[in-house]
Amino acid sequence: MTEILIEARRLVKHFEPRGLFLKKKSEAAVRAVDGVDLAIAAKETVGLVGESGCGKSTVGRLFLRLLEPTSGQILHKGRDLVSLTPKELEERRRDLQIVFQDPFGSLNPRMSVGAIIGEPFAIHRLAKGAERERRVARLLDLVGLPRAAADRYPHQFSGGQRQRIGIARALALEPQFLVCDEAVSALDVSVQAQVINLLQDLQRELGLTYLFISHNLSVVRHISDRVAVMYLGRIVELADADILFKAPAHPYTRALLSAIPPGHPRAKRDREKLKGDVPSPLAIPQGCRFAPRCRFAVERCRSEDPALSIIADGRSVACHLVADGSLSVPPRLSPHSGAAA
Amino acid sequence: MPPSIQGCALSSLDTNLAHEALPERQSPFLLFARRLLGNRAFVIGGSLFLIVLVLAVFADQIAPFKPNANNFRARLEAPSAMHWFGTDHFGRDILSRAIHGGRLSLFIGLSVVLFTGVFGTLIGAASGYFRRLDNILMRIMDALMAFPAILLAITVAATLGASVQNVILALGIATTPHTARIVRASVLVVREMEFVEAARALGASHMRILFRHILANAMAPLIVRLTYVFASAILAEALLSYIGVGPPPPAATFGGIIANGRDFMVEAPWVTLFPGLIILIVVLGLNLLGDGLRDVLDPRIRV
Amino acid sequence: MSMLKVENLTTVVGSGVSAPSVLEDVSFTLDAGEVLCVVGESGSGKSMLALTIMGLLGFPVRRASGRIILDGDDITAGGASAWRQRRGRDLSMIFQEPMTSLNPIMRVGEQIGEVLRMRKGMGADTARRRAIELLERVEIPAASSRLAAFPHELSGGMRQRVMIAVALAAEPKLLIADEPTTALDVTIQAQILDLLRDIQAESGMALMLITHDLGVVAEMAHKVMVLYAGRVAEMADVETVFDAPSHPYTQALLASIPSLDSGGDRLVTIPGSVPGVGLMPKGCRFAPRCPHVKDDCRSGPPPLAMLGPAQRVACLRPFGYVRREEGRV
Amino acid sequence: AGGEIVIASVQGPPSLDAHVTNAQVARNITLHIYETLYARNENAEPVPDLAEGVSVSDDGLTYTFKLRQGVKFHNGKEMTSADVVASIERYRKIGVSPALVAAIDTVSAVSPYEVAIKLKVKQSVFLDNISSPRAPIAIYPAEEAAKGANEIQYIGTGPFKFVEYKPDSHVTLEKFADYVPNPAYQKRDGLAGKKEVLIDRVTFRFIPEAGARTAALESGAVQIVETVDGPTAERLRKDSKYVVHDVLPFAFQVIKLNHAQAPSDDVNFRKAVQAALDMQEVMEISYSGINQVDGGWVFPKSAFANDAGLDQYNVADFDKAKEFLSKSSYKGETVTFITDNLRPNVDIATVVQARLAEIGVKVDIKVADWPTTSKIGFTKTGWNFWTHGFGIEPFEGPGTVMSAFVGGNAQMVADPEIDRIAKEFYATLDDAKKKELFKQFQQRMYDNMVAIKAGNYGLFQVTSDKVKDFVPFRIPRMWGVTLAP
Amino acid sequence: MRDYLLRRLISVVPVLFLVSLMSFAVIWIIPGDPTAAFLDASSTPEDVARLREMLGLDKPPLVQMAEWYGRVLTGDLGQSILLRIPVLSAILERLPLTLLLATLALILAVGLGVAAGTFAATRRGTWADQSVMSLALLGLSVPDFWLGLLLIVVFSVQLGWLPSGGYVPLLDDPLGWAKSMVLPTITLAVVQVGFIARMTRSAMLDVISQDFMRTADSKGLSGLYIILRHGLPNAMMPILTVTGIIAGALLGSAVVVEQVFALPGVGRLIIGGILSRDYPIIQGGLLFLTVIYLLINLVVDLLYATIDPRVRLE
Ligand SMILES: Nc1ncnc2c1ncn2[C@@H]1O[C@H](COP(=O)(O)OP(=O)(O)OP(=O)(O)O)[C@@H](O)[C@H]1O
Ligand SMILES: Nc1ncnc2c1ncn2[C@@H]1O[C@H](COP(=O)(O)OP(=O)(O)OP(=O)(O)O)[C@@H](O)[C@H]1O
Ligand SMILES: [Mg+2]
Ligand SMILES: [Mg+2]
Repeated sequence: MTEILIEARRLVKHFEPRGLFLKKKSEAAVRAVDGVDLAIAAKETVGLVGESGCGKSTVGRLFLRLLEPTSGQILHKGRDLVSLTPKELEERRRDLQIVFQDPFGSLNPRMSVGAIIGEPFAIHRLAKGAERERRVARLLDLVGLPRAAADRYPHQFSGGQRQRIGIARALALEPQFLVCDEAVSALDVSVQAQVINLLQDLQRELGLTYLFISHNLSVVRHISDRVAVMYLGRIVELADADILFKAPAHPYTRALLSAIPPGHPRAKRDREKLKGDVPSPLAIPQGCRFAPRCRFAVERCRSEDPALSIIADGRSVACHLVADGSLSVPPRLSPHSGAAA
Repeated sequence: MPPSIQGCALSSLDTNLAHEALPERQSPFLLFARRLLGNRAFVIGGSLFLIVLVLAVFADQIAPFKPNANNFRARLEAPSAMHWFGTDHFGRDILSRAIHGGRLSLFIGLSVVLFTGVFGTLIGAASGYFRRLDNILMRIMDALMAFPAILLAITVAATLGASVQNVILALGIATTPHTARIVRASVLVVREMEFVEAARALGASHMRILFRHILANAMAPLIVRLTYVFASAILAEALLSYIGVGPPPPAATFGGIIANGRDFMVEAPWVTLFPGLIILIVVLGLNLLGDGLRDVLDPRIRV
Repeated sequence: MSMLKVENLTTVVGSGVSAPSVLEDVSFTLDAGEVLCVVGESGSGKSMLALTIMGLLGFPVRRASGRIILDGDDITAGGASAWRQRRGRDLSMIFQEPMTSLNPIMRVGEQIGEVLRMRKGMGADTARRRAIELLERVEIPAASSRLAAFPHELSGGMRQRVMIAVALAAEPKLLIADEPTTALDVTIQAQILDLLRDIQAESGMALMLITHDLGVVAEMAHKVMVLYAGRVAEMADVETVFDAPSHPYTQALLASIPSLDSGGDRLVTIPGSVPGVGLMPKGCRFAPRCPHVKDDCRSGPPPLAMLGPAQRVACLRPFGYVRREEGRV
Repeated sequence: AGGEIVIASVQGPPSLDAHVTNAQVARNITLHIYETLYARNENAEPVPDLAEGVSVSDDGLTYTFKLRQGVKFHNGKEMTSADVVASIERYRKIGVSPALVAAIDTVSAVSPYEVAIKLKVKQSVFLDNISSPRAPIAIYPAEEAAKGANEIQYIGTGPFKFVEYKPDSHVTLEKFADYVPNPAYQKRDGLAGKKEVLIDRVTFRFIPEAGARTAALESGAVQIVETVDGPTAERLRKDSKYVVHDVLPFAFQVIKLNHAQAPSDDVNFRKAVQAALDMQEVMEISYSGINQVDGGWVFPKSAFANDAGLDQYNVADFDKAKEFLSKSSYKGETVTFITDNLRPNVDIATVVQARLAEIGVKVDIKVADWPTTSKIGFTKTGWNFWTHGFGIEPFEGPGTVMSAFVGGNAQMVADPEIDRIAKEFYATLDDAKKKELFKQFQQRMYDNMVAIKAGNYGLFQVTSDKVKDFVPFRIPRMWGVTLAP
Repeated sequence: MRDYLLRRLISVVPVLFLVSLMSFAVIWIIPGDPTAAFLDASSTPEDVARLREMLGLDKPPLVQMAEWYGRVLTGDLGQSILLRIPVLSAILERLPLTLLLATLALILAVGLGVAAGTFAATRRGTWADQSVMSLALLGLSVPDFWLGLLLIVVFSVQLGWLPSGGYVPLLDDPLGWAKSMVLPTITLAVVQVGFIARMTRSAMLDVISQDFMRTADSKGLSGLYIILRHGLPNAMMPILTVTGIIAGALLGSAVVVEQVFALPGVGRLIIGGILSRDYPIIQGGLLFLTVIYLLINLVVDLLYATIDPRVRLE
């Protein structure tokens, strides 16, 4: 494996219930992230998928230390981000950036586009006046927006254009690592393609590393080198994109993939229907957290929490049954084999 | 070492993206102004307020008489061509006093607005943004709010003595808690927005985030609130003057003129009637102004 | 005879002759037992179409012209109250946001029961029994104990099931579902779609399913209507749309979606974005984004021409894209 | 006969314990409930009330009061010397005007109907003091007199007995059936005389709003209004349903000057102020239609009235004022005028302010409630002018008027000349000498411009035409009055 | 639900403590003292000092404060210096009138305001909406004490229909009582009617635009039913909040109305206390009003929780 850029070790984030007086002891914390290990190599794209509320965004924010982890480490180039002083953190922040989902909420409506993209230069006192304008213009070029956009305001732009503004802002400090938290989820399909292409072009040109968070599996499949599947605050499977989508190992991954509608009306689909809803992160089940919904679950699954362990093909899976071989990994099959060629 | 962005070749990027049709340049301020001018409540309220403001600012030039010129031979004269609104028991011209009264009332109103605006914003922003301060600050605000505002104002004004500053202080203290709550609520909403997190990710300081990103976007409810504070400050000032803890004589304030006339309500109703009507008009104007601003600033409840 | 026949429907925002339209000249038919999927990007008028048919447009949006014929009766003829009589009984609708579409302070049972009592004239007891049946039908476990639940006590998927139960309560002839699964997770989405298909097949009602997800279309639809900027771009049966899309917009739409099978190939993109209401180009509304645009495209709206037995398209040069750049789709 | 009369008054009494308050509002009510040994008659002279008479020892130090027999308290008990001794002792302990009893050495019961009071020094005004209505030395039953301030039950010997007090609403009194009017008199006479009650009840209702007070009269809810404003009186006078009684003079309007603080410590400055004022304007604006422009320090009809110093009164001459001012140390600083929030007092401050502005004196008016104002007004700093009415003082006579300025009480710096005059005045029993001394006092008041007297003002008491035989006095007396059905 | 109640109750404690602290602060900075109320213009400084000592006002404030807390905890608010009766009974004696006045005004304001606001919201944009809302705005902008004076002049002086003031106990004379309450109630309510009407309208408009209202409409239910069954209950949340605030404001404005109409209520007691420096009355009165205000808000919160099941979860 190539050089690791950033790595999470035993990362935990619990949201404690608030309240100064009257905090009830019995009230459980939201266990949003509950022991995540994830190493990301330079210049690769790791996709992070999972259902709503499983902790994807929290992981993303923890990687940037926008949230304080409850425990665990985030190693960036060997240094634990958690141990950094505010001053050091400010420096590191230039290397680590984020692009958000909401093309409406992620841009300050009171600032012109030029001011938004120039904000990083102002914060770090990197450039002023004409120099700042020049750099903003370059960034606009980079994301394919006309330079004249600098003196317009966010509300005048479409969703796709706004998302490009957000990317330009994130790129201003020339970061190496970019968390894309649902960066294309709010966009229309036709525009979504524009942004995905842009992100891929930028990665190629600038050698960026991405943590690409999405619940849209086909998008993740398209853009990612490796994919991590999260369930209730834990990574349950981590593998090369091709391998994972062709031959999902974890029962949850299997169910997730089979739930995706086929791309074509004639495509057959044999669904593994998942029963019930995702449990609340306030009350994570004992043992394997997927066990209550898992059709393969055995006694051991309900008592013992499986660790993420490496199996064949360099993939990691957190499942007792896969690990001990009692649940065989299916051959590499295409989930929608009937799709039009 | 990754290639620099500044040197990145544009040619390799998706040409589809570049040089799209760009919207007309329009500043949010102009857009906002245009929307405001299209709002009927704002225009009517604004005009009413503007008239009173002009009268107040140019009171010395406009008022037909000196506001404090006594003439005991012309006491309590009914409205006439000479004294449009009649005279009070000092023989002073009510119209002139009302015009000057507008000046003082507006000054007081404006000062209260400033007071509340500054302290409400500081307290609200501090407790909304620094959650550690929230509990203690809000408990204090709760306690202040639990006092009926007008009693609080009377107590403060009566305690510290009747003067313009004390009236401002009293009303300022009485109106600040609610304002702080409004700012706090608004800050709580804005601080969760993604552009704030983006600023944090860029390494912006707390102060920069609070003032440049959060407060700038949390102002709408405050501005609306302040117009209503203005209106209620004018009402409350009138009330304090009426109760006798307002600015001391010979200062002409609306409430003071009414208080002066209340002993002669039946014999000389004009002394109370006209200033009361003027208060009504000013307050109405301000309320309309606030409605207009709210409609434009807070599209959620736009009609 | 068609269950639903929509003729030249135009919906505008505001009053006056020059009021911008959000739907223009939309016509289609839908038979009993059939599923029509309406697809299009955000803002293309999908929800407006649903609300127009339901008669639920709110100020300042209004139906400017066109007829809606349900089971032979023109429901636009009788005025608002006649239309209201139809709702809940002949016409039902499910909305996108299960979080907000249920009254947050009313028990679930009451929200179902109120349709039964007020629209079907059932007594309280019968209504209660029927409500339990309905909850069971939408596969809610422990149905009878759920009657007393408030919406916030249910998960998103459960709420959407309740919405379906409400919509089904009066056994409508036409059910309109406006993006019923967009807000749900894939695994839940799959459950809900299965449920809808089962119920539709079982009851034989007509289903108009609005979505922007072509995967859902592929799975659910018999017929597909592609809307672009308030106009019908293409209308065909589902296989035709996927096998032989004829409108450049439909083609681009299909091509721009990353597929699960293909790897990291470059995606096809459509430049620009959907024009806003009131900013529509004069001729073909897709012209500014269309790679095959010619001058004549801009002169007037292209008619919805019949291409085959099951395909109509509003394009002067259908298939042009395919013909010229064969092999890329 | 019979019936209930409702009187609209401006505000409620701070207390109904007569010993501990000298507020006018309290007096109006307490003098219906309680009586004193001696009381003031129509001409403000002390005459026997509960006492039958007094004999003074030759050395002028022992006063032996003979009590009327058969006087009943409202609790049915008969009044005896024990009650009188207890009441006077109480007053000496907690009475709010200790000056009234300061001269007393001992009080003792000689017999059940005789009380002897021994003085420390001879005092010309002792009977005036013992009969003062200021904070009357009311006679309580001995057991009540044993209680502390404000802790008593309201039991007296007066013609009315206390029924209830609802603060901020009303006080109700009813006719005391066992009351025996003083047989020594044929008719009512000031606060003494024959107090015959012809109605059943009287209620004092407190209505702060002037308009509401008048409205209550006009709607028939009240029969008497304690005071109305000039314009209202003028209007009601034209209406035959009401009788407007002018109680004039009722009080002095005085502008006190602080001699302890610049610039009012300078006599020339004080004279400048006096010279600038137009008393007609001052009085007419504050008490329109019921005032006298009069500079004398006793009421005009008093035997002590004289014209000493009056050439300096009501000059209304700005030139002269400026002349005085230029001789003074005044440097253009702002002068503080304090006043309570009673409208006429505020009006006077306002008029003075406008007037002084003409000669270049800047006046800052501080309006506060009475407690704050009087707190400031009795200290040496924080004020230059203070205006209010002197009601009870001129009523009681020149001695009391003088006492307000003795020892610098009012002006904050003792004026030896005034102190000397007063001392001689209190010590002499010779009327002619007293008059001469008072003349000197008045002259000194002007020469040193100790305080400015603006004029006299009065009250308009208004009664409905149903109220018969009402004779206006300092307090609205409800004895001898009848109510037509 | 019981948990919720308990939590809400406990959260009131710090507020109460702060309020009592503030009422002490007021007294520390207050100039003047109660002696003056007993005294007359020509009293001497010695008189004042004597009386002060007699009334026990010469103790240091901290001692007074400690004593006060000691007593308050046992339910004793002390003695009024002026009235010489226990503060608690002075307040309790006047409370019914103030509460009655405030309640009558609240009922009038809520009844009229909610009806007008709902009416206007359902006819949004029409002339009916505009005229109702203009009236509401007018009501909101009128100075209440001035209105009271006008009402007295018109209805009691000119027309002689209603008394100009004074309180008639209900049991003494029911008709007189009713008459005596009309003008004060109207004066007190006018501003709040406007306030509630506007609030109701905007709350209703908010609710009307929500998805579940469209759901109700899609069920084919009748318009009136939808407004009453689905709309109003949901709009009640903001209306209730406002009602809680208004109840507090009414207690304050009642002071003014009590003053104008000469009614013996708590407000006038407190104003009288302030003006005559009757510390125990000021402290006790403010504390009492605060407690009432907090109670009202507690009730509002409980109503909230009954109407909206989501609140209980918080
Ligand atoms: N600030 C917070 N306080 C309390 N709980 C939180 C907070 N942020 C997130 N959570 C909870 O943590 C869990 C994980 O949230 P997160 O946003 O990481 O999920 P996600 O996978 O990104 O979901 P989605 O797909 O909806 O964005 C959720 O249950 C959420 O409610
Ligand atoms: N009240 C309104 N006033 C003005 N324009 C409106 C109004 N309601 C809807 N529109 C416009 O009508 C157009 C069609 O909206 P519609 O909601 O039907 O789109 P949609 O296809 O359902 O989109 P989505 O996928 O986002 O739900 C949009 O451009 C929208 O902005
Ligand atoms: Mg997320
Ligand atoms: Mg829609």
